[in-house]
Amino acid sequence: MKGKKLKIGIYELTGCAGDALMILNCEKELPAIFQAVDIQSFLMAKSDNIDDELDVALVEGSVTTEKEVEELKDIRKRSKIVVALGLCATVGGIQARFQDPQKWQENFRQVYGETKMELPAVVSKPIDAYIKVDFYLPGCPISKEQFLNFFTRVVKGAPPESYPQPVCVSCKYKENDCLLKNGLFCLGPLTADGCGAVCPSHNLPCVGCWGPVQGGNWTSEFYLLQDKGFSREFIKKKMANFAGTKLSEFWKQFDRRD
Amino acid sequence: MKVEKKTTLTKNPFLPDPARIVRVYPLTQDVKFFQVRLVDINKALAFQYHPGQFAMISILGAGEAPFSISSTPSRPGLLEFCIRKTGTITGAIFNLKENDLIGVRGPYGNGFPIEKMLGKDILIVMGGLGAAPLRSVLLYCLDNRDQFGRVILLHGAKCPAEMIFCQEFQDLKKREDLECYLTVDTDDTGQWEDNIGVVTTLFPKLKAINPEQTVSLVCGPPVMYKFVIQELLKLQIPKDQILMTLERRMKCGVGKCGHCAIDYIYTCLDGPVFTYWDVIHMRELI
Amino acid sequence: MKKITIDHLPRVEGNGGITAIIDGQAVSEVKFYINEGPRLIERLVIGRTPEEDVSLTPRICAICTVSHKLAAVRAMENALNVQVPHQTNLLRELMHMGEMIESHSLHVYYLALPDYLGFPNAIAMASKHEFEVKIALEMKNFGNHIMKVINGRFVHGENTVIGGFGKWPSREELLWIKSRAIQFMPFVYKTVNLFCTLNYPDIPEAETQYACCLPPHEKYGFWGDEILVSNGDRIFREDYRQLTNEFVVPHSYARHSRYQDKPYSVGALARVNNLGERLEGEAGRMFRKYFNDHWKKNPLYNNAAQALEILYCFERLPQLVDELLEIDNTPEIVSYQTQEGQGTGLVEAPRGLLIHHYRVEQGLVKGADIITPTAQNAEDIERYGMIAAQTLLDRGEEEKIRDRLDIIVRAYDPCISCSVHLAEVKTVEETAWENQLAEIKRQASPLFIGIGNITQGDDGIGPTLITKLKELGIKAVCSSELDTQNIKSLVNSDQPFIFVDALDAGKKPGAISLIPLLAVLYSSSLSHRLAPFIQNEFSYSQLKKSYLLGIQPRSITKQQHLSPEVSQALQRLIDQLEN
Amino acid sequence: MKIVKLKKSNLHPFLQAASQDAELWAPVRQKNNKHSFQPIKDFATIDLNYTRTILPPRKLFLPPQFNMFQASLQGYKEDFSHVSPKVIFGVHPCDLHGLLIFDEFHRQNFEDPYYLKAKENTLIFGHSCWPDDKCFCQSTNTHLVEEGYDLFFSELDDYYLVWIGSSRGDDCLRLAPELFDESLSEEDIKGYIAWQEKRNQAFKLKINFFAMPDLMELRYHHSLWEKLGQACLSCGSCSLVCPTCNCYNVQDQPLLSQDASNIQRCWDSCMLENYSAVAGGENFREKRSQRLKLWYTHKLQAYISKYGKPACVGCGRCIATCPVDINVFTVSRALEGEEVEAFWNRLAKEVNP
Repeated sequence: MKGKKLKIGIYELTGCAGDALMILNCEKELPAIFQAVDIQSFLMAKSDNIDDELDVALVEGSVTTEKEVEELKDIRKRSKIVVALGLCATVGGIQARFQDPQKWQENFRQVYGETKMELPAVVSKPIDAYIKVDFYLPGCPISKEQFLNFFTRVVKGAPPESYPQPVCVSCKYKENDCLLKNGLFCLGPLTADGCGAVCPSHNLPCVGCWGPVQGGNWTSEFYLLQDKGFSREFIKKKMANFAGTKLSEFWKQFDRRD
Repeated sequence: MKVEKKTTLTKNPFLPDPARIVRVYPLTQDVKFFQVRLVDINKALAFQYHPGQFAMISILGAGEAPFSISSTPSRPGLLEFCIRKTGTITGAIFNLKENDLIGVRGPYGNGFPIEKMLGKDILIVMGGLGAAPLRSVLLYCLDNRDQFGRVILLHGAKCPAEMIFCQEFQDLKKREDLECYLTVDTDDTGQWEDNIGVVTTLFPKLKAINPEQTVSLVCGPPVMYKFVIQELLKLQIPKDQILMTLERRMKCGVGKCGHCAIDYIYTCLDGPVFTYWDVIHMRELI
Repeated sequence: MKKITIDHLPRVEGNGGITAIIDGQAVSEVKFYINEGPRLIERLVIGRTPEEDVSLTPRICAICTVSHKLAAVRAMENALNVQVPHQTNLLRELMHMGEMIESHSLHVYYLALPDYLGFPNAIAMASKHEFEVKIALEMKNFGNHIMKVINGRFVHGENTVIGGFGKWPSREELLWIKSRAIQFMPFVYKTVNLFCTLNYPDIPEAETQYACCLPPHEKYGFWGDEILVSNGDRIFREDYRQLTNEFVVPHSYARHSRYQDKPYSVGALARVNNLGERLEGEAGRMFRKYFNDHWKKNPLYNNAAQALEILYCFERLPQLVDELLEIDNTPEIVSYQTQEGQGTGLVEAPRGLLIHHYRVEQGLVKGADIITPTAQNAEDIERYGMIAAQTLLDRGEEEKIRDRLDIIVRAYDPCISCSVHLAEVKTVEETAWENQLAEIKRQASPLFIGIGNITQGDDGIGPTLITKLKELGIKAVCSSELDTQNIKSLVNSDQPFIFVDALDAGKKPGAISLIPLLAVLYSSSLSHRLAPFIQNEFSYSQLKKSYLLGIQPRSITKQQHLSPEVSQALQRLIDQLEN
Repeated sequence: MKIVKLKKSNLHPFLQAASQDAELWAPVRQKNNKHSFQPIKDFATIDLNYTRTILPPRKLFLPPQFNMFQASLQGYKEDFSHVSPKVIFGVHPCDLHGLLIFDEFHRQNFEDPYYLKAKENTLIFGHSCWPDDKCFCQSTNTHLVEEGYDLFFSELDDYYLVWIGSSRGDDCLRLAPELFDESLSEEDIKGYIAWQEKRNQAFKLKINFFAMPDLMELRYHHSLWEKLGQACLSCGSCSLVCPTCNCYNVQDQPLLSQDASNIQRCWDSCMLENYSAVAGGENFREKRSQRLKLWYTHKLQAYISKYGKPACVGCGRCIATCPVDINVFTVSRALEGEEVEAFWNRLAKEVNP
């Protein structure tokens, strides 16, 4: 669309910075990105950052300190559209494993002992635990193609509607043999597509790093893996690795039925 | 060896034709009226369609979706659409202004069986955005008034502000050759002079119907069908004379993408107009 | 008190900041902190399988993901006694080069160079240096490409597994890497010349210790089974804790480390300083051409070292591809049956020594210890930051401190998100000396050491106070600049020391200030002749917890009595200490 | 029809001649002894000892993802970059039948130029096969082919009997006539008949397809569908590997620095949750059981009712692919009222005992 350039901010909460890095990894497109929009804030790329009203805020990382909660709320207030960028922002990331506050405390002590930390920490959560999120772009980290397509659509004023599909779809596009069928612990059917089935294309089962796909059949795959000889504990742990907070409802129901 | 072979194909059915928005104005808060003309004047005049057919509209950068044609083929040259803002594509259409370009291809689908309707009484029941496809057939009947028997229009909306073509239909009420009944579920204005209640509350107001002689056309939100059809069946209108037009996801409009499949038919080729008999016969229709 | 805070250091990979507190003429504190919360990665891998571990831990950091992957895989292979074939190691090395090229070129051209040329960012820099910016982007892209081909994707690839690779790259893909590497050579030379001859901003110089992996076979390289420290010490991988000795600091979720109680530095500069003599070919020639004494004292030369390493990688790439292509078969993943064991993996991440250590029991991870380069550098960044800030302050260039600290921290190439245990620091409230003193006393009873000469007017404040304190039964000793015997025996005490002395901080006569001893040591104007002794004999931790109680003198002339203002100050001190 | 003989040792020279100006595609062995049609650079990599490829050959004509055209305010630019001269060698009868169904589908109503152009630019060389425990093409009557190929190679001992199926196929032979033997001996014919007999006996799976339309109708509300829906992973694999599935999605992918978009077409699957969702949120097939029913209506009922033959060619790919054993075989047996040994059945017992 013609007219004024969109004002964009890219923010990093707690995570590996991989999503911001993936934006920098769009080497060929980077000049066009900077030309197409007015990047107000992008700590990894520039010094002269302004925290003002924004059209779109891209937020990566999970919320792990009280200060980040405040920062995030401030970003929401300043932005018309907020996009959760990457697995940490969408589901809380791998660090969202300890949701039980007591367990979290216990593990926290294991690492930091009794030292009173100056910056109070909170249990790791995705950003939608605190603010309304308009779009989700999962991935650990996001993929370049997925980001560029999304970003371009946003710039042109028509963010794409989500059409959720599991990794299996891309996996078949790549003509891989089904690893699950071969008895491997593959999370492809439960994981949102976007990576292009990288792991199965390297003969490795999907670890689930795009987070849960909408409409995934967790119950069936759970029993299927059990049917293949994996232990219940093992399945539960492996399913939890990249699912963040998004499976809590499923486990509640699942455990109740058990 | 030389494998390459000269292709025999001439027309790519997936390529739209550029069209210019001639007029655009809001019908309700979330529905806008678009009048467009194909840029190529010859194509514009050659664009022949039946009431009830649809076209694929594409917006650069947003995508393509099917929309019923609301204008009547009896007034050629311009195409009209009523579009409700529900998603990305319609959102992008909403941002367009007069003189902007869109892509149009079509017409697609079966449309209403006008030949079978000739000489018959036409009972049109519409609710909400159901007015979009049925306005086409209504205007067609009115433009060819002598070819049809009675023409009856029942139109319902949630409230006066949400009635699509409210003014147009109010004006039509003055016509003596049209039995026009309007209703709103609730009147939040205090100014509404017509009926208040759901669309089925209009049925008792109808003058006696000759069921064998009547073709009924229905379109509206999914919840409306059940109740309206009950009324029509009560009037003893034969099941294959109750026509309805349906909405499905479509990516091609030409029977290839598969999204609109129901049993073994494609809504885009065999529909979107179906009879109530089809509906009973093919369980997935509504 | 004045505080210079650079919150959100821009253009470091992740969010971090550095705070310097300036109190009169002294920099009282420098804190390097990380604006991220704790991720507890070492805890969340507990109970996971080794395979899950090597998939999860690289998520610690996006830019060092390959190094983390390699460190984790090497640690697990050591723990589980898995021997991979030579060819697998060659391919791993090739992949590692990809990360070095990607990270170094991003760092030198995009994060550091704009500083030196005075641009807010690389895009702005592109207007004047379009060619460099474009080719550097392509070089970074090439590094990414190598990682993608071998590890499956740019960031967090999964193709590297315990025992080998899920899929081996094709001959064509390897040959492409080789030919592309050769094409880049002219630009690589340009890069080395640019960064080795760059007019770096003038910053104070100070020596430190450097640590890195010791590669085998007298070669330069990025992994090994021993750590080499610049003092010549060699530490076997399983004894890595001799080097790291991590401890928690309240201002950061990244634990800090010191070797033999002294901060140390890791990274490209550490490698080049410790191993530069081993560089061969063009990289060796360039090393001999450009290396000089400044490299050992000035962290900004890290950029030069990175440029040298880019050259090293580009020279090594074609050799690696040739070696890989000599071997025909592609090895299968080495399987293992071992269920128990522990082991350590040492790898050089682009920004320095990275250590993963695991204990595996019954096929599951029971213990994990991950020490990242930035966490190891944190102490040295704070130490050096203090030296630099104090020196600039002494030179009357206070306005430069902010900018210089920014550049210095960036030169250390911190990958902040890679600190496994992470966070940011709440800025310290300004505290009055009375409260500060009370706080020190609350934690441990300090030993007061008076310095001064009672025949020199207000310079007698030190000895005078000590005499009074002794009368009150408070532990205190006297010392003079030249007589260090009194305190030599105290050097290894656990107590915090508080030196009492007249201190010209440009304040009103009689003003009292309590300043960390470190600030005084690095300050030229405040330096006592005692300073070299303290610096040499005291441990870093003792220095860190010691203070100077300074009283602003009115005049230091040959006279036996204190001025009235200083006498009043003396009384205030005694009142305070009596409580 | 003309039939000639080709010594096996002459195969590679013939393929060399036939693919002079085209890209040769043939089955290549992948991990786990699975096969895939791949472009061939080295004839040694061709592996004809295969039963089924993971994806059917339709991927050559309509690739999983390709651009249909570029749209801009200036107009539309067709993109046929997926079309190039190809020779595909080693296609089994079931897949040839799959392509025949595809031909018909893409010709009827509106012609699909993206398929037809690619098809017209490809020479198809079929190849005989031997059934495994998942093949049931005999039941779909697709184990033999009469059309849909340019040449068809029947493998016998050390030679092939080559059926010439088109004028272009005939032209091919003329490129290297010295490689072929035009006269067949009595032994050759007897050898072929014996092979054919033996192959007919080799089929293990049988499905009564012509009972299916009725059974689908009769069991429309059967609890079977709920059981299947409970187990289905909605991964889409069954439809993506099916030689007769054609569904696709279209995406508008705008270019960042121009006012233009690539209109991309990619394979879709009716097993995906949003497949039948319309803008505004209405989803006509929210439940997995509804989506499965649509697929099986297409495979087992609709096509047979309409064309007298099933839209299934018996290739066994759904059997080889579905991780939870929902496939044409288990579903048809279950429709017949049999208790089948399948994960979905075990799950049903576990979850609702």
